[in-house]
Order: sequence, then structure tokens, then C-alpha cells
Amino acid sequence: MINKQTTEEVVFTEAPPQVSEWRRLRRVFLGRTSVAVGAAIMVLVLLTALFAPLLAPHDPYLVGTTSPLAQPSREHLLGSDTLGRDTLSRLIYGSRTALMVGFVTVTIAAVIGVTLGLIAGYLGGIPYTLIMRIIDTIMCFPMLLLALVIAAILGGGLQNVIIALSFAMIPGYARVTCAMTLSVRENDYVIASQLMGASDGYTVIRHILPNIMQPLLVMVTMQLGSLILAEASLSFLGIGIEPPGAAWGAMVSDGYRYLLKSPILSFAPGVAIMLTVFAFNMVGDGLRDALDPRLRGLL
Amino acid sequence: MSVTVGLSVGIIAAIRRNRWPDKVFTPLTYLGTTIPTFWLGILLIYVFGLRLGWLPIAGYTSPTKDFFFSIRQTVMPVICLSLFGIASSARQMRSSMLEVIQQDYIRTAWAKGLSEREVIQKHALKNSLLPVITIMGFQLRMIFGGSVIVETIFAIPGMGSLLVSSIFGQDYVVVQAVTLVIAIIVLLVNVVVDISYGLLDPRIRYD
Amino acid sequence: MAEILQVNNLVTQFNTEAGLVKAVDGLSFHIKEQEIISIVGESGCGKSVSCLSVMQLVRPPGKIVEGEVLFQDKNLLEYEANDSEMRAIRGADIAMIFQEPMTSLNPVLTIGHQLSEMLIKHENFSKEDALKRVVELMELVGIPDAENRVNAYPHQFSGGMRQRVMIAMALSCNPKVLIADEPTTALDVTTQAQLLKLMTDLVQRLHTSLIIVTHNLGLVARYAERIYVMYAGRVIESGTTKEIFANPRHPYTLGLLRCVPRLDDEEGRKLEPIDGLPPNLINMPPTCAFMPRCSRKQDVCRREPWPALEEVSEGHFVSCYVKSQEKAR
Amino acid sequence: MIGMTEQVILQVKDLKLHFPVTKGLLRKKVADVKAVDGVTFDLIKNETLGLVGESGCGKTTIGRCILRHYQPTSGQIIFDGEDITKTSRNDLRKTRKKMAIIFQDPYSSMNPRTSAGTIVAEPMRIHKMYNSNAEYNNRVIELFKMVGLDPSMIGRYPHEFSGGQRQRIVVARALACEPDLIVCDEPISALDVSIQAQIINLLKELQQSIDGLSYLFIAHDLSVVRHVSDRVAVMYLGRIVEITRSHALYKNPLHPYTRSLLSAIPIPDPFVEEMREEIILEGEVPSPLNPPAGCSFHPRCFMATPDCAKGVPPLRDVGDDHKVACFRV
Repeated sequence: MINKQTTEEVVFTEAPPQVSEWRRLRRVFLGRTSVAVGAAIMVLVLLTALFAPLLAPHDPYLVGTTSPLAQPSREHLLGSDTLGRDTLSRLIYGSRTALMVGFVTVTIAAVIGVTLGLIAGYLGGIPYTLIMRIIDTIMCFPMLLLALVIAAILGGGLQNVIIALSFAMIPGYARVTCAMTLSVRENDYVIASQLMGASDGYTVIRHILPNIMQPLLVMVTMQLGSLILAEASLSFLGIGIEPPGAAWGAMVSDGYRYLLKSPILSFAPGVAIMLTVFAFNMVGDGLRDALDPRLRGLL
Repeated sequence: MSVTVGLSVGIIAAIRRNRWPDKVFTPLTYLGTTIPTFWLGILLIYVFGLRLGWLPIAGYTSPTKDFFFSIRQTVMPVICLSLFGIASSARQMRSSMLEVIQQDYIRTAWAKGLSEREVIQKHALKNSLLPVITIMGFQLRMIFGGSVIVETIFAIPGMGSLLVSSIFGQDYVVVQAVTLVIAIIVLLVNVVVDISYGLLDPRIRYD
Repeated sequence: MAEILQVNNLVTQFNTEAGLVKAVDGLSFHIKEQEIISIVGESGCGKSVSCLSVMQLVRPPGKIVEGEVLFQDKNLLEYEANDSEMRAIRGADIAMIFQEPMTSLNPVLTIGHQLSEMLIKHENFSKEDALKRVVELMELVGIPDAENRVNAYPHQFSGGMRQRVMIAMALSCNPKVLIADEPTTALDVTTQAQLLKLMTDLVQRLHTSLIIVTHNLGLVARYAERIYVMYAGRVIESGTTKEIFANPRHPYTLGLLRCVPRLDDEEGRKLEPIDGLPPNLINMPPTCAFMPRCSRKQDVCRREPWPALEEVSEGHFVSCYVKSQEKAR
Repeated sequence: MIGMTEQVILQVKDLKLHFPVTKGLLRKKVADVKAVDGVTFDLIKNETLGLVGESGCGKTTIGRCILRHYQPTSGQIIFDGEDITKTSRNDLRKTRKKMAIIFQDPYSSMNPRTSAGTIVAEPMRIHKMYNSNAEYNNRVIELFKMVGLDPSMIGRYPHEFSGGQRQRIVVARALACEPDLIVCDEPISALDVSIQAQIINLLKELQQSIDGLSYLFIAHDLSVVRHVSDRVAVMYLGRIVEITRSHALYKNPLHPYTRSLLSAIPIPDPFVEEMREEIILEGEVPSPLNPPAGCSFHPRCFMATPDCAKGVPPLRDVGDDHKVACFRV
């Protein structure tokens, strides 16, 4: 044998000692205050949504728990709305709406978008041209307007909001996936796999998908933030959740009319939206930096 | 348009990287991209319109009718609309600049004995603008989306509020027309972006 | 002739997340006026970082920790990296050519602009005069149709042509020292021969000293008068090219000479590879860094710290306890 | 001359591959890039044929055609008695089991998210060679030992290996299905000098110990190609200009391109270098989009006459298994 493995060689390796991905992740998440705060808020919001019935001090739908437009008090920490419903409880339940719309939409959009992107990127040729042309056409419309129009055609309701937002989100995923597939496809290991006689499906699942997963994960996290923002905007405009359901955007809209009398009514849900979006953006940012191979060695 | 404002602020924030402006601006840009447009509008109305009473809270007056009143009316909607653009183009500009200064040709520029100002202005700026221009196309679409909300809040009779009211009124002909107009504008903007990209980047030339 | 550039005990380190990398660890070399020397070593031995350190172009997380860079008896490391004094030397007195011609030119600026910049900056040329001079320079380095190609962009040039542009740029202000960091590694063999011939001819005409940094022993043998062999951030052997190739005393130099295939090899010659792997520069032990791969090591090598350079014959220095006596072939 | 007892494993006959250049929205074909333009050669069992030339000469494209990564425009590739340019996608799987490829860049040759053992087992699993995981494991361990890797490293991921070790893994993967032919596409040019010899020796030793293993060794470095090959084919702009036994190539190069290519490669020996004549070629390799008429080398050739532009010189036998495509020799 040519290359004798001696004990001395273990000390002298050419490849630099790698810092494991978990360590990098930990370093980014604990080391950067903004990311750490974002992650903490994210966990908090997730837990709130999960245990909303336990946390809410009052029934969010019960009209007249106190007088309408009550100011904050010990009993009602954030006061009450025009119908006398407890704002804090509605806020807590609103997190469910926001996260539900966010997660379901992201899942639908990612699954469809990634599939389309993989097909376009891997096969190239006519499928590529066809899919990308359709995607480009959809992308001509502002996302919010697109969702607005679709929701208008389908009618209100949370379900239709999800469909509308998913549709608006698909092009983004398809484009990013397609671009990444095109670059991963050029790697010699993909060519090697094809030349070994592997089928296209095998190559895509074994070699391409695992190597585009990380950037997709970052994208999903970031998009959760903008989806929550979009859902809030739609519900602010009065599309989406139907009364008496609680949604942050709709709460801002309701409170807007009583801005002088009870500013907290629209301020509280606004802060909730902002914090949640901020949290997801920060976590996405942190993930991106931790997973970016180009930043390896710099962090 | 507010895009121009956004971009220039973005450049300033980006060039002064890793010094105090960076430390101040970067967190602000994060804030700018997370704050909901409609909520910002309400905040502005509350503070400047209702509490301080400096600016009219809503409505639209033609500038030919009462120029100063019209300007005062547009201040808040413009801030509302442009904040997201300013914030995200500043972020984009910063990361793009940081990437460009890692490139080999910037090292060449340093090796020529140029000063930092010359290296940044002559060698890094043009290159780092390229990805930002692509983003600007997206931003314009975001502004259209935002205008729906801003027009609703500030009760401005524009295309956005027309769309919303026709959607609620189930007037689909108007919906179709407005959508078409917006799509055409976005397409035109894309063309402008493509052309300016070609002007900035000599590697792309159109036959 | 007098020494134009002298580097003493240079230490450059990179503080990375994996640990402290001593890329250059006590490097000393010098070059005389109008001399052509070569710094030879494998990738990661610190040869590129040494060049960048001389110009103070090391980027964070890299940092020059200690040492002297004496240029015309002034220590350049006393200047701040972006001082006007340091900038006045960069490009004008010490110029550099980089390895990657494809990425070393700014893609959005014309060739003429990039070439004239230094003339305007260091030689106070007006814009028009600079452009005239640029055309002359482009003709000098053999770029055909220079008159028209002044306004071309880098992407319209082939790799070889771009490297000619880099040569023209580096020589435009008649520098005293030219550092060429792997100038032809990315190029084809025939282009490589063209460019090195051009470069060595031009430096002779301009009385410039040339440092060729390379891993290619053939280039060294063809062009360099003296060589420095680097391993793990240090010089392990130095001397005139003929002396080193005829009497290599360090086992690493000997190994390098024996492991490369040569065009004039006898049929059936078996290559003798160097065992093991080049060291990674994190957490280096104090002993000789080549020791783990060395087939001639003795007990003293394991016990003692890295040996200092020792003069074995006139101008021939080697850092080794054993000092091989074998011939390269 | 090919003896009767020698078995030809691969025959390439008048192979052409033209890439269409399209323009505009309608993909109208405006020209052809003649990447490979009429190449003919044989590869004998157990032999190594070196394919050498500068970038863009079509050597890599030929390798990819043989593996049917590209569908040739015309010509035949007869592998093991069967013309594989016409095999269906299904039958191709069986052919591909008997061929393998080693790439230049060991870093992009392996999926970073799979372990070394999985990478080596991949071709066997695709072809379902064994029934149980234990059998696969044993074979992987066997392959690791064959290429000089410690089997305890099976579970490691690519980034934990050095460049040389990665190339060993790629060699192990190539050997997994016991192929008859391995296309080595610049297998050592991305490696460090001291590591190159390790891989060259490994490839040679494997060929000696495995019966019936042939290599098509593609590289730009003539000294390496000459060292590993039994025969060498020199390519210029999509055509073979000279093909001969490897030791004859250095002793008696006939084609002017081969001669200038040899001259461009420096020999790591200053004493030899002093005596060598230098042929510096003028200009650059022309674009294959618009090759010169007649002999495509004639604009740069130091032996050219006006007649050279009139026709393409055929590859003709000048005796002693030496073929050359030049009017002037």
C-alpha cells in the first residue's frame, strides 16, 4: 500500500478541521443577540399558539366580558374591543390564525414550487421553458394584489386566503429551486451518478434534493415572516378570517376607527405582528449565515 | 418616486459599513422590513395627525388646487410606502457590497495603490449595484401591493383603493381592468430594469 | 548588486473559527536588483500570503503579526496598511500579478480605464496621455489591435490576453520589484511559455527584479536564478537554482524533485511519491513540520524544535538535522 | 500496428460531435462548434492511451462521448464489440456498468452529504450487484484497501478528507463494478505536486494487478501523460494530429504542434533547460467555431507552406505504430 496511515498523519491532515454544522448553528444563534432574541420570540409565539386555550385569560369570542372599549386593567390587561371582548385573549388566539396560515401556505407553496423547480431545472429544454414562462407571468403581479384578486374570486374565508397566498408564493420557490438545481446539476457527482446508469428519479432524490435543502430551509423561514405579514394585510383589508374569529390584521383594522379613544386596540396586535415577523426574519438570517458555505471560516 | 430615495439611502448606509452608521442603520433596516405597512400608517396618523396635529390625516387634494396642502397630505403615505423599499434596498446594497469587496479585482485595485475611496467608488460600486437593480424590480411590485393598503388607510382615491372597493363590490370588470393596468406597468418596469442592467454590465448585450 | 527587497522573520496569522492558522511563520528572503528569484511550494505553504503581506494586502481575519519588509532600507510594515506612503509604493515601486486572470480584472470597466488608472495616479499623466501610453503598453505585451481594444471589456479577452493586460498593468509604472503569484497556473502550456518569456524579457529591459511564486519546478529551473523552497510557512531550503537542483539537501526538496514526472524520463521510471499529506497549519507541533512525512527522519527530529537555516555551502541554506546527501536522479 | 493477440476493447471510428450555436428566440442554428471533428483510435485491453491537448481541443468531449454523456453527431464507438452510439437507454445501463470515469476535481466528484462508504457503494447499488448489506460492506472495505485508504474511514464525509484521499475514493468508486475501461479526465491536475505521484502510481499499480483494465487518460500535461500511457494521442482543435507509442513521442516527435508543445513544457532541471531549444508559438488557439481552413494548425506553424491551407492533412502511418497528420513530415 502506498499511503500508510501512521499516527502522525492523524495530526497532520490537509483538510482543515471542520467546525460541525451544529456548532456553527449554535454559535450563530447564541452569539448574535438579534438572532437569539428572534429565536426566543419565535419559540414563544409557537408555544402561545399551541397552548392558546390554556393561556388566554378569557373566552376570546365571548361578547361583553366587560364594557366595550375598556381601558387596560388588572382583569383585562389590554382592555377590550367594541364588543367588550378581551383583547389579550383575542391576541393569543390570533397567533393561531397567523401561524396556521403561515405554515400551511408555506408547505403547500414549497411542495408545489420545489417540484416544479426541480422538473424545470433538471430536465431543462421544453419543460424548463414552459414552466419558467408561466412562473414569469405570475410574477408580473404583486404578491399581495394577486392574493387579493384570487381571494376575491374565490370569496372570503381562511381556506381561500391560504389557497390565494400559496398560489402567489409558488413562483418564488420554483425559481429558487430551479436556479439551485441548475447549479447543483453541474457538479461532477451528478454526472457521475448518471454515467453509472442511475435513473433520473434516483439522481434527483439522492443527489440534488439533499444539496438544495439548506437554502430552501432558510427561504421557508424567511417566507413565514412575509406570509404572516401578508395574511395580516389581507385580514386588515377585511379578507380572510370571518367573525368572530381572531386575526391580528383584522384587530388592527377594528381598532383603527377608535384610534383616539383606545389606541391600544390597534397598537397591541401591530406589535404582535411586528415581533413575530421580526423573529422569523432573524431566525432565517441566522440560518442563512450559519449554513452559508462561503462564510465558513469567517464566523 | 420613493424608490430613488430608498436606493440612495441604501447606498450611504452600505458604504459606511462596519462603522457607526452600519451599527445604527442595519438594525433600522431590519425594523423597516418587519413593520406592517398598515400599522405604520396608523402609527403615523396617531402621532402626527391626531396627537401632534401637524399633518392632515387622510384624503387627497389635487396639487393644482392647493399645492401645499397636497404636499402635506402626501408626506405620510409616501413615508409609509417607501420605508420597506428603503430598508430592503439598504440591506441588499450592504450585503452586495460586502460580497463585492471580497472579489479578486478589488484586490487588484488595492494593489494598484488606490485609496479606499477610489477602490469603493470606481471599482466596487458599479458591481455591487447590479444585484440591487434586480431587487428594485421586485420592490416596485411590493409598492403596488402596499399602495392598496396605504390608499385604504389614508382614504386616497387611487388604483389600489379602487381595486379593493371593486372587489368588495364584486365588480369584476373593474378588477380585471385594474389588474391589467398594474401588470402592464410592472412589465414596463421590468423592461427598464433589464435595460439598465445591460447598460451597467458590459457582459450583457442585447442583439 | 544591492538588495532591493528584504523580508525578515515575517509572521502572518489567520484567526479562523477552527483555530489560529500560522500561514507564514518566520519567513525571511531577499531579492537583489534585476534578479529573478522563485519561491516554490505546494498549495497552502504560505507563499501567496507572503506576497500579500509584503504589499500589506492581507485581508481580515489575516494579520501580519511581526517581521520586517525592508524596501530600499525602509520598513514598509511601519506604515499603516492604507497610508498614503504605503499606497505610493503599491503599484509604483512594487507591483503584483495574480493567479486568476479571469477574476482579477474588474468586469464592468474597460481595459483602457483599468490600465490608465495607475499612470494617472502614480505618474501624474493626463487622461489623454495615459490612454496613449496604454496603447503602447498593450502593444508592448503583444496584444494585437491595441488601438481598438483599449475600449474593450475584460470578458472580451481570453485568459492569456487578460494575463497580458495584467503584465502591462503591473509594469506600467516601471516598478522596482514585480511579484508574480502563480502567474500562469490557470493557463495552457503554450500560453504559459509565451507569457513567461514575455515577462522575463520585459523585466530585463526595465531592470525590474522579479519574484516568481509557483509550485511548478520546471518553471523554476527554466527561469529563476535563485530559489526559496517553502514548507508550512517557512523557508526550508534556499540557494542558487543550479545548486539546489544538483545538491538538494532537504528531504522535502529531494522528494519534490523525485516525485514529478519529467519529459526526459527513462521508460519505466517509477515515481517516488512523498508519503502522507501536506500539513494543515492549525495547532502545529514545535518540531520540524515535514518530519511526519519524512522518510529520513532520525530521533533528533522528534526531540528537537524546528531546525534553523544553516549554511551548508556558499549561499546554500537548509533547515534540517539530517541533510540528505542523495542526488535527485 | 496492432498484433493479432491483442484484444481491442474500444474502437473509435471517425467520431464527430458538433454543437449547434443558436441565436434568437426561435433557436435558429447559425453555426456549428466542431468540438470533435473526425477522430479515430483504438484502445487495447490492459493498455493506457493518453489523450493530450490544450483546453478546448476536444479531449474531454471525446471522453464524455465514449460514456454517452454526449450523443455523437456521427461516427462509431465500438466498445467490447458493440456500437454503443446506437444502444437504447435500457441497454446502456449494462454498458455503463463496464465503464467508469474519474473527474478532475475531487471536491465536486462526491456528494457532500453522503459518507465515503455510501459513495463507493453507489454504482454497485445502482446495478444491484449484491443481495445483502453485509456483502456491499465487505466489497467497500475491499475497495478501500485496494486504493490505500484505511477502511475505518468508511463512515466519514467528503469534507473530512484531503484532496488526494478524495481522489482515492473516486478511484475506488470507479473500480466498484469491475469495469473494463476507466476514462480518467485530468485525474491529477487539481492535486498538489507531492500528491500527484501517489495517484499516478496507484492507477498504474491497479492496472497491473487487475486483468483487463484499460485507461483512457485525458490530460493537458504532456509529461504526466507520457509517464502513464503506453500510447499517446496529441489533439489540436478537435482532431488527432499525432498518435504514437509514448517513449517515441519524446524521442521523435514529428508534428510541429507536438514539437512546440514539448518545448513549452519545462523540465525541472536547470542543466537540461540550458541546452533546450525553445519554440514559442505565436498567437492563441483559434476558436473551434471558426477554425482555419486546411490544416487548422497552419497559422501558428513554423513549418507551414501556402499549401497547408488547401486541405486537411490525413492521419497517416509513418511506420512503427506512429501516425501523424501533417503534409510536411
